[in-house]
Amino acid sequence: MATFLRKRILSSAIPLVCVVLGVFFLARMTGNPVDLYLPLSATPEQRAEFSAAQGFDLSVPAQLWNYLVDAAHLDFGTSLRTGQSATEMVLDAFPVTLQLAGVTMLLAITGAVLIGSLAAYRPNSPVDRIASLLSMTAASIPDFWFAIMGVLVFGVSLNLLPTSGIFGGPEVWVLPIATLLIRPFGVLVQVVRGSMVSALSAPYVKIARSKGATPCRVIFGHALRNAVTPVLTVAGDLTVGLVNGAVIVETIFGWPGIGKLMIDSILQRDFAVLQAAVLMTAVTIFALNILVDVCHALTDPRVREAAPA
Amino acid sequence: GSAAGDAGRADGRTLRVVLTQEPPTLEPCEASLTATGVVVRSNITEPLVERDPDSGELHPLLATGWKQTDDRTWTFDTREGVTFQNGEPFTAGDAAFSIDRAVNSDLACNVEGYVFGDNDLQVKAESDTRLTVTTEQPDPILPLRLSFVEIVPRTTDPETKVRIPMGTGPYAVSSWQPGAAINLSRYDDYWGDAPDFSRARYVWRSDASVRAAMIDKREAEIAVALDPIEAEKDTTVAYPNNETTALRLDGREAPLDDIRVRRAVDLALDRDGIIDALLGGLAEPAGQLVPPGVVGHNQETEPTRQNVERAKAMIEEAAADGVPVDRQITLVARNGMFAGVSETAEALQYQMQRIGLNVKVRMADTATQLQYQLRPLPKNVGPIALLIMHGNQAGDAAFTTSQYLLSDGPQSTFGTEELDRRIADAGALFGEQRQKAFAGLLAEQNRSVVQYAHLAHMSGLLGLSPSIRYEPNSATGDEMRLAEVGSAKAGQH
Amino acid sequence: MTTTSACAPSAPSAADLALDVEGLCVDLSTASGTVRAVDGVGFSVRRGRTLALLGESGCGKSMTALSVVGLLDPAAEVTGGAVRVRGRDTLRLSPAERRKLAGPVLSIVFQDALTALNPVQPVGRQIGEPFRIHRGLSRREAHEKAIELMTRVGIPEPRQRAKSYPHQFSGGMRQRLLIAMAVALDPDVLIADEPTTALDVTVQAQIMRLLRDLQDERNMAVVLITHDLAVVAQRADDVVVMYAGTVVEKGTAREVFSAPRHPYTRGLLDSVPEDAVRGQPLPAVPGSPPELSAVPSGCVFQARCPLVRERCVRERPSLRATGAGRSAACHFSEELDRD
Amino acid sequence: MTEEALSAADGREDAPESAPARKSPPRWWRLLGRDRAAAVGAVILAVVLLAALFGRPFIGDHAQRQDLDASLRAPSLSDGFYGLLGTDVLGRSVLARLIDAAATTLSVAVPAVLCSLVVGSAIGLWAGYHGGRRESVAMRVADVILSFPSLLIAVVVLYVFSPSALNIVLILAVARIPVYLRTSRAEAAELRSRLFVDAARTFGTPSRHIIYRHILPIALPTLLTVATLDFCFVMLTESSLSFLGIGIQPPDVSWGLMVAQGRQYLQTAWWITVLPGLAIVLTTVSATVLAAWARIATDPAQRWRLTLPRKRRGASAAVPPEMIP
Amino acid sequence: MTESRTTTEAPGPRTEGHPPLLEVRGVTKSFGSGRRRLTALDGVDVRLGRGETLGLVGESGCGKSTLARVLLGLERPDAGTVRYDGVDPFALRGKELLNWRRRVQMVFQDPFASLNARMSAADLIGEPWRTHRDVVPDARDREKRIRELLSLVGLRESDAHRYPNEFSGGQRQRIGIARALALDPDLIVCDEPVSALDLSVQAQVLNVLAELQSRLGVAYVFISHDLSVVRYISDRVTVMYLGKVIEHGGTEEVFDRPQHPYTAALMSAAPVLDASRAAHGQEIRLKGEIPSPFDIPSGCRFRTRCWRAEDMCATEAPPTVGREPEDAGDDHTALCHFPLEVRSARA
Ligand SMILES: Nc1ncnc2c1ncn2[C@@H]1O[C@H](COP(=O)(O)OP(=O)(O)OP(=O)(O)O)[C@@H](O)[C@H]1O
Ligand SMILES: Nc1ncnc2c1ncn2[C@@H]1O[C@H](COP(=O)(O)OP(=O)(O)OP(=O)(O)O)[C@@H](O)[C@H]1O
Ligand SMILES: [Mg+2]
Ligand SMILES: [Mg+2]
Repeated sequence: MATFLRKRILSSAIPLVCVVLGVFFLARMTGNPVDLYLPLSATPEQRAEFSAAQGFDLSVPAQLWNYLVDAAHLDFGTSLRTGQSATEMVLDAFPVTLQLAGVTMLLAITGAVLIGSLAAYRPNSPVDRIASLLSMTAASIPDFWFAIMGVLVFGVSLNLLPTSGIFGGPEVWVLPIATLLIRPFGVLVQVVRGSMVSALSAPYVKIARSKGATPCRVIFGHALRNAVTPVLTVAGDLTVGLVNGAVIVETIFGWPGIGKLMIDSILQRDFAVLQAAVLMTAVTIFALNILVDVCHALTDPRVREAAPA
Repeated sequence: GSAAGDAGRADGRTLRVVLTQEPPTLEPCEASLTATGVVVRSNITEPLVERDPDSGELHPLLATGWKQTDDRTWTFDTREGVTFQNGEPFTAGDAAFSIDRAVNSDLACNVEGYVFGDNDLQVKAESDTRLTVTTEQPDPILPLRLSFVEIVPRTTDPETKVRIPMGTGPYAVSSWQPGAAINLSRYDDYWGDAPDFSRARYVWRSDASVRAAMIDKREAEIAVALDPIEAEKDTTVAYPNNETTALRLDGREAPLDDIRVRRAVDLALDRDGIIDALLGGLAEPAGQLVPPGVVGHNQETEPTRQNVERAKAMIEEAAADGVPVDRQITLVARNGMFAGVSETAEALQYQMQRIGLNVKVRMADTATQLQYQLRPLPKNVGPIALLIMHGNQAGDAAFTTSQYLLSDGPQSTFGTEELDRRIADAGALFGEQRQKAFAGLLAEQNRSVVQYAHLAHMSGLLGLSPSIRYEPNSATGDEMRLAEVGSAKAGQH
Repeated sequence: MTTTSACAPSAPSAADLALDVEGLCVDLSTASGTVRAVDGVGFSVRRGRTLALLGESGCGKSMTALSVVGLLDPAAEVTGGAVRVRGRDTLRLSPAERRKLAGPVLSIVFQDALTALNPVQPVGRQIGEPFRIHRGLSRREAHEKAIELMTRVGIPEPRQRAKSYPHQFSGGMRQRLLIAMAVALDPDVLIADEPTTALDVTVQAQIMRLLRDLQDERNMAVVLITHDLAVVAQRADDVVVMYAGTVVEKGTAREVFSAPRHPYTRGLLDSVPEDAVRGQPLPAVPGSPPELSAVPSGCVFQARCPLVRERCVRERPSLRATGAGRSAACHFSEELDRD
Repeated sequence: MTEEALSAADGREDAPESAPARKSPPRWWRLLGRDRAAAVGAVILAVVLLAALFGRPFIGDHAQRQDLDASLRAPSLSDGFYGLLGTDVLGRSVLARLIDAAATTLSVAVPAVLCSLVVGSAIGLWAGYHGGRRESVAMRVADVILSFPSLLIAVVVLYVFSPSALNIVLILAVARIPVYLRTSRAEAAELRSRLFVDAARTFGTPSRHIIYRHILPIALPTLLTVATLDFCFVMLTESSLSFLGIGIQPPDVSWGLMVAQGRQYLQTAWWITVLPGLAIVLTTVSATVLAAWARIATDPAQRWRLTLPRKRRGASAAVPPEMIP
Repeated sequence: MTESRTTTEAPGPRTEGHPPLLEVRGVTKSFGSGRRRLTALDGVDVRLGRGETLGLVGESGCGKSTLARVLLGLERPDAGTVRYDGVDPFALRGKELLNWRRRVQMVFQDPFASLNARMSAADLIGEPWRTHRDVVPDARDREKRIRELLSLVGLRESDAHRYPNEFSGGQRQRIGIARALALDPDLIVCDEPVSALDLSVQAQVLNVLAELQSRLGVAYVFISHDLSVVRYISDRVTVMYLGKVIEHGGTEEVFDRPQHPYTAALMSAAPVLDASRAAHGQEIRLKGEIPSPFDIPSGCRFRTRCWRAEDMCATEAPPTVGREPEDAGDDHTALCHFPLEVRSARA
């Protein structure tokens, strides 16, 4: 397992570097941020001064070199927008996103496993049809719609939940999580159902039934662990989506997460923050991929055994 | 309970304000940025003089009086008995330090570029209560410019920008929860009248419907920049926000290089229709770049009335003269410029197309739009009709003309020598003469240049909880004075 | 004669029968319509006895077995007949009641040992599971029982091996694990569907010995489905020969093998390569069984039968007694004796 | 696309029958009739497709015709055909715009999904089949694309170039390639060790033919299912691009743009945003249902499910219901 | 059916007169790495002449299928050589490889997994022609040929349009055989082709194989668990145990006079139909389990289960005893310290 992890981490290093370099160059293709930060009436001298101060007058390779040298000292620069250290901003924003994504995926996976299994147990039954229809709808609802409807209905009309914000008890989590949840949930129900249907037609399920196992035992004792592999993979991808882009939820509900930070820094051409944020999410995503692999290994002894090879 | 929400409980002592975005910083020298200024100005820090948003006159604030002592020198008397929030007394020395820091330093403050250009000032504290400011050229509106400089204590870092400022204002920053909220508390030794609310709390939501919902739900007392769609509610109040929208027509490219085409565009616009349908009826049709109340506003100029037939005729005439009227014009607008901007762009496009022009819309983000707005203007992009929104917070048309009308003004595409000369002359004038000169200038642009097809003098829409009293004015968007907000039930605090 | 008439259940028979199948009919939905895959199959086994189910591949043996234990594919549906164990017709039980029988009364061993074990569970867990389901034992107790069973079926070092996963066992061991699981609760009836087809002879012999020992020990009735006539000859007390979904001959193994009363059985016995001389063609039954969707209305074997007459085309022979405890479905079964 | 695949499958079934004894398997449309949900889905998709193909000439310029006096009229029967679904804030007919938008939406979503499907699956199948270094390189490339904030790519491309429909298609396609790449790689890696692949190798079948003949047909239903989900994702992403102003540019209109623009009227004029949203939901759900059906209908081992009489497909089989896999 | 045969003569040099059709020497193949290294084949030698049948028997997991895959070029051996008419198939490329492919076919052990479930029987049988387009160039001929092949293996013509799931195991296996026959190969490696078949069909299939051999001179490598089948069909038999060939010889020789204890045990365990015959042959019951292939016993690998094993079996690798293949005629060799019936030709 240890060698497996080491190898996996090493093989992630190159793509990680690619991502960082890619972001660096892409960002610089979006133009000089000077205009954004100086007043409209700023003079050419002021512009030149600003560019020089921020190092934008250097050639891109020179900028890259400076960036890498600084990054090697764990200095990812300061934000043009706020003047704060980029690292600090990213570290402030990241836990919020991580919490949101974590709780959401936990709920989505649990719910999807329950409902997807129920649907898969009797394909074509009313339960299956309703579950499928609902999950498909959930997967295709525009999320900002859902969010604003939630605010208007549960926040204002019914007065059950706060409209937005991060301070307060568990109730502030409800709407953001629900909004984030719908799509992953819808997708996962479908995936669980699909892989469950095939797991349930495997010979070992027949054997389990021949032992008199109850449906519950058959599903959760036997089929689930076999069916979970594609579910884990898809869940991993969906989590990547959440880590990278809970922008809508963070924007609407005022959650200061990484998604909002990233889109703000893109729109504001705040390169240092953007680079730091992408680095952070990329590292997380690679960690997540590794986690998914580890989960595969944990659920399937065959994978575990193949790992050191 | 569930009703509390993020902005804290409605306890009657905290004034909760919901903004559109988190201020990037509270650095006072960046206060000319709307997002920063709305929190900082006149709440945390104060300038020497302030401009009355309604009359445009200057009132004393930290300065009690000022006069021009020679061509290039102004003398200010500073107020006594004022203390900073750290307890230190305010002196002319602090004022000199603040002006120096904002205008002459390497900080690249927004205010420097915004109101002072590349001219440095010589600032000198003659005594604890007297200050002289010397400019390189004669500057008749120096006090107005100085009304943008927020005064900070001498102990402020002159080398780097601060995130959390100290000032003489009625409120001091008590905490900033990054990304979530900024809390202010009342400064008890404030030299002026004590504000009603002992605390204030800013939060931000970028979605207008959420901001509106927060007012409905009593999660906030004040919400800024609501959608016009909310205007009917009795919890909202509209105010003219000194912003003026217009289409800037790039007169260097065919077919916009033909004045008949530009006139036709001006005639094609259905200002009333757009205002009623898209802007909630909150704006006023505009015939010039500056709204009433700003020095230079021309009382006589009327907004152009839509006349599709005449516009069509003019286009046909131009076409007959060989003007390539079917060349595609790009109508560039910025997302989030105001509520309903993309619909407005579509309406403008439709109206321009109706008179026989070929128009394509391009909605851009801020950075992209700035490329089109500022010199050096992009090349090889064809004829551009740029939807601009000009802020007149400074209250003087000099800021407008030098930017928008000068042939090589940073935000102007072309002009005439005649106009340039008159702009230079008008800038040196005072008082009534100044007003007249600028008013004439604006009329002249409509007559002979038509770089701008004016659209509307805009309004802001504020959501106000019934539990407070507040009268917004044209400066509210940039400078929301919490001290002016009162509790609806007197004596509740 | 219609095919459905055979499916009517007849009167219940003696109670000492461990398993009594009567007139079992199974319909199969295929893309081109519904076909009858099992048509009026009936047989019974007493405790301690072994019944072999023989027949062409695809003649419906597995399907019969699966309907007995209630594990049919959803494509297939039991449309008639009765399966009686302990005097109750399992086809008419509720799912919950049927589950109570699965394990302690009826149990099955499948052919495909490679995939029949859950790949992600330690085998000890799987073997102990019947005890947890039916006896309500704790996890630890079930584990102990599993180790006992593994010892019984001859897995070396069972305590360590119980924690291993199926892929860590050889085919023969896996098959033994399946058998261990099936006999865990001393079922009345054990159905073994080709339990040794994939195994080599030494292992096959081992498994067969194991089955016999277990049967002796626990006095089970065993239904053995296999193609291997030699295994049948060695192991079975009774034989049921199936062809195209119907039973064509029944009787004791010794009698059927020594004097088959159906031309198909006869052909089958002849085609054993054991005594054949290399270079000489094997005496095979020519042709292939009828398609399920086109089973002829007369005798199902008519197309391949050396004795076929006009009557065979007209009339389907019913299973009739041809001796003590023997029966065959052939109009001319007597003629076979004369050869 | 699905229908093409089906008719291909159908064609195979229609190969000359040598034996009259055997009934030919049911034709695909009969199979479709057996699954009511899929039939409804097919009808909805057909309507959308027809609207997209022939809607524009039919509605003329009604989708663009503004009338600021008729702003925000509620759906009503009295305002003629074009008033059936109300008007938007510029007084344009929502019905006409929905029809107009169908064409734009499909012309963005379908090519985007197809591009990523084709490119992603091709690379994925290739990498998965060959394994080894090729596989790990392909996977790392997928990792890189996946962990790239796709919005950044969008902003860059649409900034450096212009926000044309083609660029939007390209961006969406590139951003979604890893999804197909991973799915198809996993499938191919699993399938490459199957015996029938070995069998094909013993005939000397070239790798590309093995991939095309043996691996693709099995992976395709899964990929199609992913594609239908993605179809929806692409439409929603396009809507958020519109929201950032770099999506479809007016006067063109897409459902995503309508949803994004109309959301501020959610409380006052629900029809502007709810109807296009509904169109997105209905289209994707229909596509998903149809994909699920196609998955069964093209799989010979599953096809019987569709031939069952309806009542038996559910829980009422003689086999204990819980025994249905 | 035979026209194209002459053109497929193998190119390449011929050594010492007529090289056998197939010659395998010292083929070793292992899977995995490090601790989990499994040696599936360990220095296997096999010879097969044109038109001959080689029976391959052995405990399950002893490497028979692996050997078959090596013969088909599906696995590359770690060491050792494979020669067809003196030509190394692993060195072939392009057209030559394709030609070779056509001469060697395989029938797989698992009839469920070796057929693509989405192809009809006709497609499956005709699949090789899609690569080898010249074999049956005309589409109408193809159909005819498919019908021929179907009836050859005892399936109905109407089965052509059915899918694998609609066939029983035996029927599927026949499709597999028909597919292997489609290219008229020189050699068919049959990996337990009849173990899923019932007797009457098995007889048909065996007859088909035998007839093809006599008509076309096809050679077979015939892997089976069913010793009676092996005995019936093979000219020679090779017995494997844990990746090594432990006995090799003419069929009658090996069956009637096994030299290696394992072979003897194998023969005795085979059930026989005739109950009287079963009684007089004493069954040898082997003790213990097959050792793990990850951990092969030292010396003689059979010693852990052998009733004749002595101390030296654990330390020394067993020698080859018996008549070597060079001694023309009925060679018979075994790998054992204490063979049951030493008939050394060297003596
Ligand atoms: N899902 C299915 N669809 C169509 N036909 C099927 C299906 N399952 C089984 N059959 C057919 O039903 C018949 C009986 O099958 P069954 O598995 O019982 O045969 P069997 O006697 O066990 O054969 P074998 O000895 O090969 O295992 C066969 O002809 C088979 O082709
Ligand atoms: N690709 C592979 N990776 C790892 N191990 C393998 C692989 N293929 C085969 N083996 C191992 O090699 C050994 C020989 O396998 P092989 O399939 O050749 O046996 P066999 O003699 O054909 O057995 P059976 O009679 O059961 O078919 C077995 O232990 C098997 O587990
Ligand atoms: Mg069977
Ligand atoms: Mg094998």
